[in-house]
Parts: sequence; structure tokens; C-alpha cells
Amino acid sequence: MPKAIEIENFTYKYPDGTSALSDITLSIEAGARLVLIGPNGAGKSTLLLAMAGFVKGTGKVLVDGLEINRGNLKKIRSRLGCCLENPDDQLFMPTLFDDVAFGPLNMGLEAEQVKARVAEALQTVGLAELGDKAPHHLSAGQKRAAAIATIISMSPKIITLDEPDGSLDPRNRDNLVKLLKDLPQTLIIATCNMNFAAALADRAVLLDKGRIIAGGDAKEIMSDSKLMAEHGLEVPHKTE
Amino acid sequence: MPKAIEIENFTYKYPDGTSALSDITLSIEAGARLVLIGPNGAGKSTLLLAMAGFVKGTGKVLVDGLEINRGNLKKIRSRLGCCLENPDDQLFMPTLFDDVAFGPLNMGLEAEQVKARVAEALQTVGLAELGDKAPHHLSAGQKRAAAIATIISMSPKIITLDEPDGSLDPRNRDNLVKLLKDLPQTLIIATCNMNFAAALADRAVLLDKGRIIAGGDAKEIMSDSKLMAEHGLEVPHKTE
Amino acid sequence: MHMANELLSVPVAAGSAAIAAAGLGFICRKVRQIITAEKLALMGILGAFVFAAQMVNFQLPAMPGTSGHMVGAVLLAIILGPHMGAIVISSVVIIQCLIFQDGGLLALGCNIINIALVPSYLGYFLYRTVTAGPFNSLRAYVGAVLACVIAMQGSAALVPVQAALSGVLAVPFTTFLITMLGVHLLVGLVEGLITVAVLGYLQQVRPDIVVNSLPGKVRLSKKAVLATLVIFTIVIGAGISLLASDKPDGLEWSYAERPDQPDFEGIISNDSPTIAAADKLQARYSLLPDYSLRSSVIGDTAENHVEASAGWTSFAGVVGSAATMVLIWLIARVLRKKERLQA
Amino acid sequence: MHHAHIDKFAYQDSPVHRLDSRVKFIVVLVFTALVISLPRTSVSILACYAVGPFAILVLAGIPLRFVFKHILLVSPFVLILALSCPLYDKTPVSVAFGPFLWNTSVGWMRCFTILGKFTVTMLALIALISTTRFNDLLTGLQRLGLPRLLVIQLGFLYRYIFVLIDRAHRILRARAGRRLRRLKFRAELQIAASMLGSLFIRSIDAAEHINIAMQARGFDGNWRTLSKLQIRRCDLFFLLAAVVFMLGIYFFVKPILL
Ligand SMILES: Nc1ncnc2c1ncn2[C@@H]1O[C@H](COP(=O)(O)OP(=O)(O)OP(=O)(O)O)[C@@H](O)[C@H]1O
Ligand SMILES: Nc1ncnc2c1ncn2[C@@H]1O[C@H](COP(=O)(O)OP(=O)(O)OP(=O)(O)O)[C@@H](O)[C@H]1O
Ligand SMILES: [Mg+2]
Ligand SMILES: [Mg+2]
Repeated sequence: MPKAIEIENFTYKYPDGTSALSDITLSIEAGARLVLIGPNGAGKSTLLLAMAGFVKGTGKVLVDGLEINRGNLKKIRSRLGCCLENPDDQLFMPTLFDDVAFGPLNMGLEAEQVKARVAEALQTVGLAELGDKAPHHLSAGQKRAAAIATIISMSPKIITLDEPDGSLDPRNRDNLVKLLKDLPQTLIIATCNMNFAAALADRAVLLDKGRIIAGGDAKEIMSDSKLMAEHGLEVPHKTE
Repeated sequence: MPKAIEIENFTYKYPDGTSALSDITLSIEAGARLVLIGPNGAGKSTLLLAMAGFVKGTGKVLVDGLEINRGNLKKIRSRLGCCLENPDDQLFMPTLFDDVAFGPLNMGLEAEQVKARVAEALQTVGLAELGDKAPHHLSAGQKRAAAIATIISMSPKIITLDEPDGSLDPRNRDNLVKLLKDLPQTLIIATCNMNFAAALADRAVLLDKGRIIAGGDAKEIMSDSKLMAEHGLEVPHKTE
Repeated sequence: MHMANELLSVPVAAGSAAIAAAGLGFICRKVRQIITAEKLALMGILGAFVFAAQMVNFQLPAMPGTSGHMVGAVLLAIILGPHMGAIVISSVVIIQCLIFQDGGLLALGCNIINIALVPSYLGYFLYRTVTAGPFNSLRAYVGAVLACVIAMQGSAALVPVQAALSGVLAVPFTTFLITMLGVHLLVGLVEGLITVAVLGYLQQVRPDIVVNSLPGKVRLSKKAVLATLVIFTIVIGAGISLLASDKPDGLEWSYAERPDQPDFEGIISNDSPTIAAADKLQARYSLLPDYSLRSSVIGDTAENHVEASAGWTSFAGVVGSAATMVLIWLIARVLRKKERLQA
Repeated sequence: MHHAHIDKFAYQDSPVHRLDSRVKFIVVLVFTALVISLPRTSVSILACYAVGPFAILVLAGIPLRFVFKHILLVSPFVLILALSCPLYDKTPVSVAFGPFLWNTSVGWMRCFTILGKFTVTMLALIALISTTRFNDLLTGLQRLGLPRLLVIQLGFLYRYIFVLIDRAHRILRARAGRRLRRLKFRAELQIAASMLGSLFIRSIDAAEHINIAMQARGFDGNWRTLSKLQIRRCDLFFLLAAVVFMLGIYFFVKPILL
């Protein structure tokens, strides 16, 4: 089985000269639930964008064994679903149904299949009843779930999420953790909330200033209080 | 000394019929550091807006002894500085300096005084060097600090902050806690992050579904695990 | 500036709709080749921006209590080019009609022409003409202000023309025209100033957005503002004095120009004093009857007699309709109650 | 994100809500044209026309309070238009209305007609909007020949108007919280321009994000949606009823009432 993601010596500078990622080398097993942790501005979001082929730097990025280049971008995007930080950016169609159907339709599926996929995705995130709603009628937690549904409906092998816990209250956050834990896909999640990360992940990668500082078992990395403090993070609190 | 805030039987419905606050009665001592906690949609933001006279419901709201009404709205706003949830909304001038100077200029101060105030406010939040930057070039944590500076420069007696901890990493959050703890003003802070709340507050008010559920000593309320769980919150983790 | 259903006859409305549809169809086809997929979201969002921009108001100098806000057609045309600007503003007009019921369904064609097509192209053309050649700040100023003023005048002039073509004008055509032009002179001027100011801001913080439309640095210099203001004050002064002396009722039209957007949380909360003021004006000027102008415009005096003689049938019609409505309402209520009981 | 009250009833369910959006749109369009083309002195015929949209609204379960509040909200322009009529036409006319007799002027008659037409056409438009999901309306309009580009535009617009209006409001609040007195015109202008500019920049940023979200889901420039529109028997029945209603009033009631 190929690795879900393989990145070799990837470097990226934003057009204005900010060096966002330097010499990243990383490989992620298929089926892993991995968190990208790091302080604000570490480059987490940029790295997620790089995995989906939205920023093109120097170096190699392989998704599910395929190297990202112009020709297979479409194929890659049907294997890797990328969910942005702000659900308002992710939900751009007039109704939730259309939003969730957007991906499958673009994959060229038949109307019937699309409908089945939408129903299933909405079911998974617990919004089965709300297909006809307009996104601006949803609550914060529902929007977050809906954004994930828009990705699930494409049934990618890999899902990346950028700070999915933002502005959720503890109960909604727990629901999200449950939802994510039940997903069979490879998950790659950027967050700077260590408790959320600890509740969810088995692997972790610590980024700071565009470089990978550490990578490996989530518990191990996140319990290293010296490492965490050095990079502006904290040790997650024990939960039973 | 008058109370910082006194609210009596305040009720507010949004124009679309959502009942956001019902029969709120609350009084806040001058000098307190109070957190408004509650799940998503509890009405925290709305209550902060009500304190600054942005939403007008039935009932009485007194700020620093003055009842809010049309005539003294400006006076009240010079005593109560209200910092919105998203710093991007708060920072709209071309440079950080202009933004921080906006309030003092509007208060009718002299150019010299304004400059002094801006310098002081930027100093307080640790952005002394960045006056000439455009706000959207700042990082998340810097934006947050800048938004607070725009309020501090008006030197109000009371400062309200809506989820100031949003999307900050632990280090930035700790810095914010330090910064806020050093402010002499009465602070009223809405948040659904209990750890942040616990680190900061001496008083707490728990809101849910537009009603006040509990109010009093912060430690006491937030350590009541049954109460917290009931309202979708969590008990903050011990920190030494 | 929204045209209302009531100011139009069906043929004129249909004709305008046909023109608007043809124009839009043409632009869409033309633009399809140059629009990349990335532009789709951008255009949609900018349409929403125009909406939101209308919420942003600020105090006008001469008239305390009034506030200006901007419409944005010329700004978008300058930044995006006229085709995209026209499409964006057209969709704004359509949404305003459908969701906010601003201007009627029948007037949609006219509104697209007046508010979207004409200002976009006229404004863009003027701005480009004035700023062609070596760049300087004053030119950008004059260009933007001129573009806004003239574009606004153009579209303002269309309203009375369309109404006159429809033959439904109760107000004398020249009065209506002069009023519309006069009012929109001021509106256009303010919009022009704010357009340059926004361009200046964008240049300061996101120069990449405006490289094409602002090749050099524009400054909000006092001199430029003053010069522009002086020029236009003279023009406006002349316009207003003309208005005030000759056609007092013109002012009503200025009140009509208040934003008739739905009132979000009372941002625009001065509707009632406006109407009160209009009433007062009317009370004052209704003492000065002036028959001669109108009889040529109106031709339905014959119908008056019919109306008078048909008194009882009319009565029956109104009462019957009212009774029907009450009946429908009652039945629906009963039915709904039953439904609820069953549920 | 809560301005949903503008079209909140569109998401209910009723026989009217289930009708095909194309049929509804065309009926409302024709109805509006018919009402507007009525002569300018008859108020009574308008009352008969009002029955149609009224029945639809009631059948669809739209609260009438909401409807009338909304009509009032959008009326200022037309109100002034109507009220200026009596100023210009003082030709006296006496109107017999059943047992009543009024001496008034043509201007006033016109004023009432304009208001009547406005109310009736608004009733129809509101009936359309509050019983049709905007998305269905858009799909319908596309089937009726609205260019694809405009349809996409309108979809985005509908989605983001509320987001951006909320944003504008928050910026306005931030200004109001710190603006304690009026400034000189130039300062006001500059502040307003800054607010608009920052709104603009953030709109562009949002557009960039949305673009990424679209590409991430395989968007390649071809806009695909699933259309659920379909003309059924009840739509035809509604069409028939509407035609009968309109023609009936036009040919049988109108000659009597005029
Ligand atoms: N569009 C951009 N243009 C220029 N620089 C950028 C841009 N976006 C981000 N950066 C910079 O690149 C670096 C990495 O940014 P990135 O958004 O990836 O960080 P992050 O880890 O996601 O932070 P956060 O926790 O705040 O989301 C930062 O220094 C940031 O300022
Ligand atoms: N502009 C609005 N129009 C209508 N309803 C609104 C509006 N803003 C908020 N609400 C509703 O009012 C209630 C209280 O909202 P509020 O924003 O005060 O909650 P909150 O406690 O700040 O939540 P959060 O933690 O998500 O910020 C919610 O039910 C919300 O859906
Ligand atoms: Mg990020
Ligand atoms: Mg809130």
C-alpha cells in the first residue's frame, strides 16, 4: 500500500517573500489520524494547501503515490479532500444539498449516485434532515459538520482539515471529535488546540517557522513539555 | 463608587424573532475581571452588544451609573470600550497607527495627546514598533493585540472583549492573559474556552439559551462539573 | 434610483427588458471567453460587497442628518473592467428586485439598464479617457469623480425618459428630469469622491488590485479635493438654485432617492421624518395650483365620468373582493387548526 | 447570518411551495403586467385582482402581518410618487362609491391607484418569493433562458450577501463604538473609504478561499448542479387556475367595474 502523503524537501515562499515552508520532508501512513501542531504562523495551513496542490514550491509532493503535477491534479483532488478553516468559505452554494453534491457532480457521477452519496454524507455528519437548508440558516457547529460533509461525499481516501475546532464550544467540539474518530479515512488535521489534538490523533507533527521540529507518536510528542513550551504550545490536559 | 454595569430585566429578541436574551438581571462591580461563559448561541455576544448600547431591548442597562439612552450613548461609549470578536472588523484603517488613533481623535483630543495615547496603547500591548504596518499584514496574535490597543487608547473605564482567545496558539493566549491581567480596567470577557476563562477571571456568569444560569465566584462556578456539563461546557484543567 | 413598476407601461417595460436581456446576453457570451473559473467566485463576492457597501454610510457636509453611501458600479467597473462590472451590478439589481422587492418585477429591465449597464460602461469609458496618458493624482481624481457624476446623470436621466415614454407621468417631464439630475449630481459627486478615496486606500494596502486602474500613486490631497469640490459646488449651486426657484416640488424627488433598502437594525432609521417632511412640503405647495402644464400630459378625464357612474358596481367589486379574502382567510384558519389538532 | 427573515417562509412546506418555480414565476410576471396595464383611475378592479395573490399567501401559510410589514418597508419611494400626484392634478372629480360620494381630484384617484397597484403587485411578488426557495427559482430562471453566468452569480450573491452585510455591520459597530462626535467631511470620507476598502479586501480574500474550496472539489470551470425541477400535474392545474382567474377578471369583471 502506498503512503498517504509523501513530501520530500519541499520549500515554499509566498509571493511577497515570506518563507512559509522550508525543506519539509514528511511521510504519512495510510489510515493514520495525524495532527499538525504548531504556533500561529508556523506554516500549518500552507502545508495543507501544498498537499492539495494549491501552492507549488520546490520539492516533491506525492499524494497516495501520485506526484502532484498539472496533469493529475484532478485525480489527486478526488483522492484528497481539503477542508478550509472557515466553513463560510467551504459552503458556497445556495443550499446544503447543492454544496454536498458539488464535489460528486464534478467527479462526473450520475445523478442517482450523486444523490446517494449526498444522503450518505449528510447522514454521516448527522445533518440528514437539513439538505434543503441554506447554509446561512445553520449554526456554527452545523456549518462545521456540513463543511466536512462536502468533502466526505467525494469519498476521498485522505481528508485534510484546517483548525476544525475553531470557535466551537466544548460540547460541539466533543461531537466533532466523535464524528472524526469514526471516519475511516486518513485524516490530517491542523490545529493549535492541544486538547483537541490529543483527543483525536495517533500521530503528530510539530511545525514551527516553516520547519518540521518533530514527528511521530502523538502522545509522545505532546507530552514532552519542554518541546511544547519551546514552540509556544502546551501539554494537553489528561482526560480519563 | 457606582457599579460598572447594572442590568435589570433586560430582554432582547432579534428582528427575525430569535429570542437572544431573556430577563437578564446582572450587576458587575467596578474593577472586576468577569467572564461570560456559555455554549455557542447562548447569547454572550448579544449581551456584550447590549452593554455597549448596540442592541436595544426592554429593560434597563446602566453603564458606570448612566442609563443607556440616545442622549448619552456617546458618553457611555467613551467609558465602555467594546472589542468585537473578529479583530478584522475592528481594524479598518490603512495603518495600525491610524486605527489606534481613531478613538482618541474622535474624542476631540489634541494631536500631541493623541500621539502620546497611541504610543502608550501600542506599548501596552507590545506592538510599539509596528505602528506603520497595515493591519492585514499582522499575524493573528498581533491583530488581537492591536484590536485591544484601539480600545485602550481611549482609556475607557470598562472594556468588553468577545472571544479574544479565538484561533490563538497557547503562547499567544498566555500573553493575552498576561496583558489582560495587567490592565487596570473593569474587564468583561465572553468566551467558551474554560481554561482561558479560569486563567483570567475572578468572577463568572454562566449564560445558556439567553438566560443567566449562575453568577458569582469564577472558581466556584467553573469547578461545578455537573453544572458545566449540563450547559455543554467543561471544567477547566488545573494549572499549577 | 430604482424605477418602480408604477412608472412604466407594459410596452416600455417589455422593450427595456428585451434590450437589457440582449445586452446582458451579449456581455455574458463575450465575457465567457475571458472569464476564468477563478473569477466566478470573485464576481459573486463582489456583488455581495456592493450590497454590503450600501450599509456603510457617512455624514454629508452640507445637509446635517443625511448620510451618503455608495452604489459602487463605477468602482467595480474601474477595478474589474466594464463587462464584469456590468454583470455584477446586474445581478445585484436582480437580487434587489427578487429578494428585497426593490423596484418591481416589471421594472427589472429598466433597472438593469439604468443602474448596471449605463453606469458601468459610461463610467469606465470616462475614467479611462480622463486618466489616459501620463498619470497624475489630480487626473485620477477628476476622472473618478467625473465618471461617477456623469454616469449617475446618465442613469438618472433615463428614469424620467422611460416614464415619459410610458405616458404615465403625473409630474411634468422637465420638472422630473431636472429634479432627478439635480439630486443625482450631488449623489454622484459624493460617490465620485468616495470612489477615489477607496481606490487610494486599496492602493495603499493592496496595490496589486489596482495596478491596472491606478498606474501611479494617488493621494487624498487637500488641494485636489478642494479643486474638485469647488468646481462641482459651482455646478451644483447653479443646479440647486435653478431647482429651488423654479420647481419647488423637485425636492420631493430627492426624498424619493433615499435608500429604500430594507432597514437592517435601523441603520437607515430616518424614514418617518423624511415622509413627514415631504408631507409638509406638499401641504405648502399645494396652495399654488398650476393646471396649464398637465392637461396635455394626462388623457384620462373621460374615465372620471365612467368612474362616477359606476359607483355601485365598484362598491360591489371592492366589497365582494374583501369578503372573498376574509372568507379565504377564515377557511384557511379553520383548516390549519384542524390539521394542528390532528397532528 | 440571520437575515434569514427576508425569505424565511420560503423554506416551509405547502402545496404552493411545492409548485414548479417556473410556473409561479411566469404567472407572477404576467399578473404584474396585467395589473400595471390597468387604467389609472380604477381602484375597485384592483381589489378583485388582489384576491389571487392573497389566496396564494393564505394557502401557503404565510403570516399576513409579515407580508404587510414587508410591503410597508419597501413602500417609501412609491409612497412619495403617489403622494405627489394630487399636487399635479387637481381636476375635480366626484366619485360615487356605493352609498358614498366624494368630491376629490383626479390626482387623488391616481394616488390611490398607484398605491393599489403597488400593493397588489407586491403581494404577488412576495407570494412568489416567500413560497419559492431561491435556489429553485434560480434553476427555474435558468431553464427559462437566463444565462448560466448570471445564474452562478446570483447563487453566489444570495449566499454571500448575508455574510457580507453582517460583516459590514460589525465594522460599522466598531466605528460607532469609537466615534464619539462628528468629524470634518474629509475625515468622514476617509474613514468611510477605509471601511469600504477593508470590506473590499476581505471580500477578495474570501473569494480566493472560495476558489480554493471549489477547486478542491474538482471544479474545472463547468458548473454542474442537479436539477430537481419537474412540471407535474398540479403545476398545470395551478397554471390553468391562474389563467382562468386573470382572464376572468380581465374580460368579465373589468368591463363591469370600469
Ligand atoms: N497569502 C499570504 N501571503 C504572504 N504570506 C503569508 C500568506 N499567508 C500566510 N503567510 C505567512 O506564511 C506563514 C505561514 O502561514 P500559515 O497560515 O501557514 O500559518 P499557520 O500555521 O496556519 O498559522 P495559524 O495557526 O495562525 O493558522 C506566516 O508567516 C504567514 O504570515
Ligand atoms: N443577527 C442575528 N439575527 C438573528 N439571530 C441572531 C443574530 N445573531 C445571533 N442570533 C441568535 O441569537 C442567539 C444568541 O447569539 P449570540 O451570538 O449572542 O451567541 P453567543 O453566546 O455569542 O454564541 P457563540 O459562542 O457562538 O459566539 C443565538 O441563538 C443566535 O443564533
Ligand atoms: Mg492556519
Ligand atoms: Mg459570540
